[in-house]
Amino acid sequence: MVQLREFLTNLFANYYEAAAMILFGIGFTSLLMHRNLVKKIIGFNFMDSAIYLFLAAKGYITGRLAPIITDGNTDPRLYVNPIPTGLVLTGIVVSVSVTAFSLALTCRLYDKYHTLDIDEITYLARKERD
Amino acid sequence: MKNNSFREKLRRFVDYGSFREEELKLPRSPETLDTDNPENRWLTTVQNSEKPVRARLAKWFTHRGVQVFDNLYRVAAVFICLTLISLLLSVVSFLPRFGGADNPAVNEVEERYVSKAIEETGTTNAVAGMISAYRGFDTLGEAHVLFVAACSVIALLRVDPSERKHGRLVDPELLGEDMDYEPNSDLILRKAAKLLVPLAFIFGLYVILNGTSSPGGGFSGGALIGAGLILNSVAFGFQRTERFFGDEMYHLVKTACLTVYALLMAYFIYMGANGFDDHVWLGVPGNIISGGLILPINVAVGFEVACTMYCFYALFRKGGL
Amino acid sequence: MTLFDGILLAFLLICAVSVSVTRNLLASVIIFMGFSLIMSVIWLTLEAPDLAITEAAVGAGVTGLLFFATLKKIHAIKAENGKPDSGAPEEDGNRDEK
Amino acid sequence: MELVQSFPFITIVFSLTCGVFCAVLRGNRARTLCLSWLTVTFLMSLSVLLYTLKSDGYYIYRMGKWNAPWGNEIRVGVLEALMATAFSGVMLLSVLGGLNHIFEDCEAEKTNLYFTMISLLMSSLFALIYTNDLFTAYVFVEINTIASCALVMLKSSGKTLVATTRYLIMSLLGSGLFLLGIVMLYGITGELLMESIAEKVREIFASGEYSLPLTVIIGLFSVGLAVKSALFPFHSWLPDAHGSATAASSAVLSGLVLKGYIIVLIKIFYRIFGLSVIVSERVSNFLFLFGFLAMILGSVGALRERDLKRMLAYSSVAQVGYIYAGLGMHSQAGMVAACVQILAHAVTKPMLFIAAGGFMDVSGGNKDMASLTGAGRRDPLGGAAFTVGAMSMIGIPSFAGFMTKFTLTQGALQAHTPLMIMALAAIAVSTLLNALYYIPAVFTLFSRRDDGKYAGVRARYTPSYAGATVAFILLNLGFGVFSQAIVDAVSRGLAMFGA
Repeated sequence: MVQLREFLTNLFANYYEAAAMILFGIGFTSLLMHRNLVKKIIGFNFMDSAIYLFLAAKGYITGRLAPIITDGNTDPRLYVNPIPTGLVLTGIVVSVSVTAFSLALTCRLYDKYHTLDIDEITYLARKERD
Repeated sequence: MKNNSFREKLRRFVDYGSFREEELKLPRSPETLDTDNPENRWLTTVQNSEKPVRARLAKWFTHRGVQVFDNLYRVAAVFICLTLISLLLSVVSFLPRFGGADNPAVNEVEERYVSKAIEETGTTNAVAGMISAYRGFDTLGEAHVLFVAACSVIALLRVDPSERKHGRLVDPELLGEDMDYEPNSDLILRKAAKLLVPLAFIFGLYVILNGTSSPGGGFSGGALIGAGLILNSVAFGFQRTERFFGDEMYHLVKTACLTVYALLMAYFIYMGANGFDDHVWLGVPGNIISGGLILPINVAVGFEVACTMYCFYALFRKGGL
Repeated sequence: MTLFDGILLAFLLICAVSVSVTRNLLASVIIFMGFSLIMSVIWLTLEAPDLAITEAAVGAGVTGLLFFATLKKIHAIKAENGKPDSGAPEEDGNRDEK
Repeated sequence: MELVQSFPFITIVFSLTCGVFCAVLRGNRARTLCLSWLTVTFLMSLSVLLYTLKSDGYYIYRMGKWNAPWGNEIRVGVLEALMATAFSGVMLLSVLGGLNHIFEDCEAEKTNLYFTMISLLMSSLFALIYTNDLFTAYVFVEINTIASCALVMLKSSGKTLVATTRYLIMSLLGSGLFLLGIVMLYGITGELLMESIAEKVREIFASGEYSLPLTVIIGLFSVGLAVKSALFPFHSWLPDAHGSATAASSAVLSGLVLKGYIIVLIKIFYRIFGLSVIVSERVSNFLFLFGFLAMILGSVGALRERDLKRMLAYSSVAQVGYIYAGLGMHSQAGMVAACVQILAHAVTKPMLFIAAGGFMDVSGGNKDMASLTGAGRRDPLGGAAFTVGAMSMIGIPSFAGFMTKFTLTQGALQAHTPLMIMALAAIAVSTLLNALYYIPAVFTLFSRRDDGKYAGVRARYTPSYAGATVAFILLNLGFGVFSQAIVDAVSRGLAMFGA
């Protein structure tokens, strides 16, 4: 029982990371399980946003400001960790590129098979080949 | 009849090619065979037993196997994701505290980015300094990820200009009627766009130019300008945007920006690696001309992102710029 | 753990679950755009203004727009508006042959 | 800092620019630009290899004014240079070999985009080989993913679209898990450079503090990159993707793209965690088990296939199983076997796919074995290349494939007994299975009893196809004959590959 309580207090302390991980699970589920292609792509976006939330939460330090040095005071103890922000900036552009590519694929697939259901499309493609 | 000698069987097993229905004069498939005729019944039994194990195995996999796999897949997917969530949550409980000042992530690497940002890269925005100067190679790769995605979307959705040449589409059915331009977008949109589009451009340009001294930079500024372009084409139809931003302009801007960016980075990295001083004036930190190479890099990335975003929209809507 | 952060994170999870639950594609895209706006607010609370601008401009802006363009392209929106589908493209009216 | 030392950086950055220019040029001008740049990168990598062999050590090339933990850096040693040379050479030959297919399969004005994807893929492979920073590896893994999906999709036919979508979805799952691994590792160590992560991991492992997170991180890396490199349980996307793409694309995908992800995994295991941590975490046993299953069931899948290209794709799954079996033997010899298999498979499989493309030309464009009967006689060069490839896959001595099985057996003999028995059994069974589907295929290709449908067709040899097949045969024989020199180079490279 003690372990469970300790587990929950830890989880409560890292609430940003916990929420990010639950979001990651939901995104991973919908990417894996949903048959509708658009839902899959939205699931992928959730999964990626969850990872970036987790990364940005790693860089946050309570009581510190964003790393914009306006008043010339470059004492690092005043500012948040800039590395995760830079990595997430790169990541967001990666997610946009992959989303655009997969949406273009969805359009072409709908053009050809008139359905968004990936299993039906695979069945039609296999039937088309025989 | 075929001789069932071992050599013949081995030859048939070894040599795929000869195993074709018409050569062995076997009926095409057992179902179509009328089994009441005594002579055929004998053939079906021979044919079934003779059919090599591989074909029977393949037949089972393609028909029965798929349904079994399907519902197995559903249960397995739910199971995988629940275990994944619980595993990750248990890992999160062991990780260092959120927001703690003594986390392992707060070390001398991070301190240098903040403390030395101004004197080494000439930027007051430590994040811009980090992604463009310190870790500039990642962002170079980053700009090319967007470029690859733009090329693939072009390859997928681009429709030959000859089919769209003379204004009205040759065959709306061929391209799907959603391709026709927005003939009469309503008044509210046009009035709002008349005000917002110039604002979006100015704000986007501001965000790009001030990338080195305030939050922003190439990607966000470019996306803002891209959104402005899209709003302009939605409100006033594609002809107005095509006048100043057509296919050739898109290719020109994209290639120019990416080449300038790659050349700047190549010069910066080559000089840095070999220890030469690259004589780049870091400018006065705080105002627009600051951050040495970071300003031209931000401008190049900004315009590349802007025209890529518009290109995505134009490709989805009318299959070409 | 301020209340404000809690509400934002709870909203994120509700958005994620509701997208998997709703059957209507248009609704799920709108929910996704809401999700993206909330994400940019969360970036602000995490002291990352760069991400807030980028996420707002790119997440809700361009990605949401591409989803709408896809839905329009596959007539999902037109079918919902109750307008009779003006001649769905016939079965093999597609561009690429084998 | 001699000029040679900055060649790796030049090949990466200017491959990107070559991709940008190819997108703007016309089809055949893009082809000449891309092919000439690939030759230049091959020569540059060769000179880097000679330089590293001569100086017999690795050097750090810092990408910018600041040293490692602050700025990016690439690390060039004998193993990296050898891989880069082999990869660029094989890429050049594959594109040359499949050139006429590229112009036939892609739509007229989209062939230049094909060469864009090829050069961007080349740059991301170089970056994955050389990089010494985890997040740079992630960015170039993304370029690799999108470019390889685009390569499959550029052949305009319905089937490739479906194959690309499934490939893209599985690849996104893989890179999602891989990124989560990087982020968690950053969370507990605070570093992104491989050497400094290794220091922190050693401290953490010694203090036993984050034991569960460390195991989960290793698991995430392995599963994420295994999904992307089509290890056995996650290989469902590979036969469709590699089976339906053009000859040059499936050659590049099977031979090189799968290997890029495995090289990143080797770096993570070898340089960040070190063999001792991997062994104690028992992750390598799972990898060995999956590799073992892949070797057997991949070949069984190939046996079942009637379509030549899908059969070759299934055999790729089996060969990836060899690599993971080598990785899973958690010993130096196992690692050497894995790297040798990466090189041997990179040299052999593209040759088979190019030959398969040639056979499709002479048998009316269909790929099933029935209509390919006697295709080897109609296209002698392709037939010779296919036979050499088949021999090397089966592992006949003096061909490239033999040294893999040889080094793998050496590695197996050093492992502890249960592993050794499983490994030796797997090698024997999979060699037998390889023979069971390659030899009938070669017989069919050269059998005299084709039904005359394509009897009169003679392969009209374009210089690129002929040159590529001959060069592939010589490369394979060269690998086979000088295998001991290559194994020594690989083991020397691996010795300094670690932290």
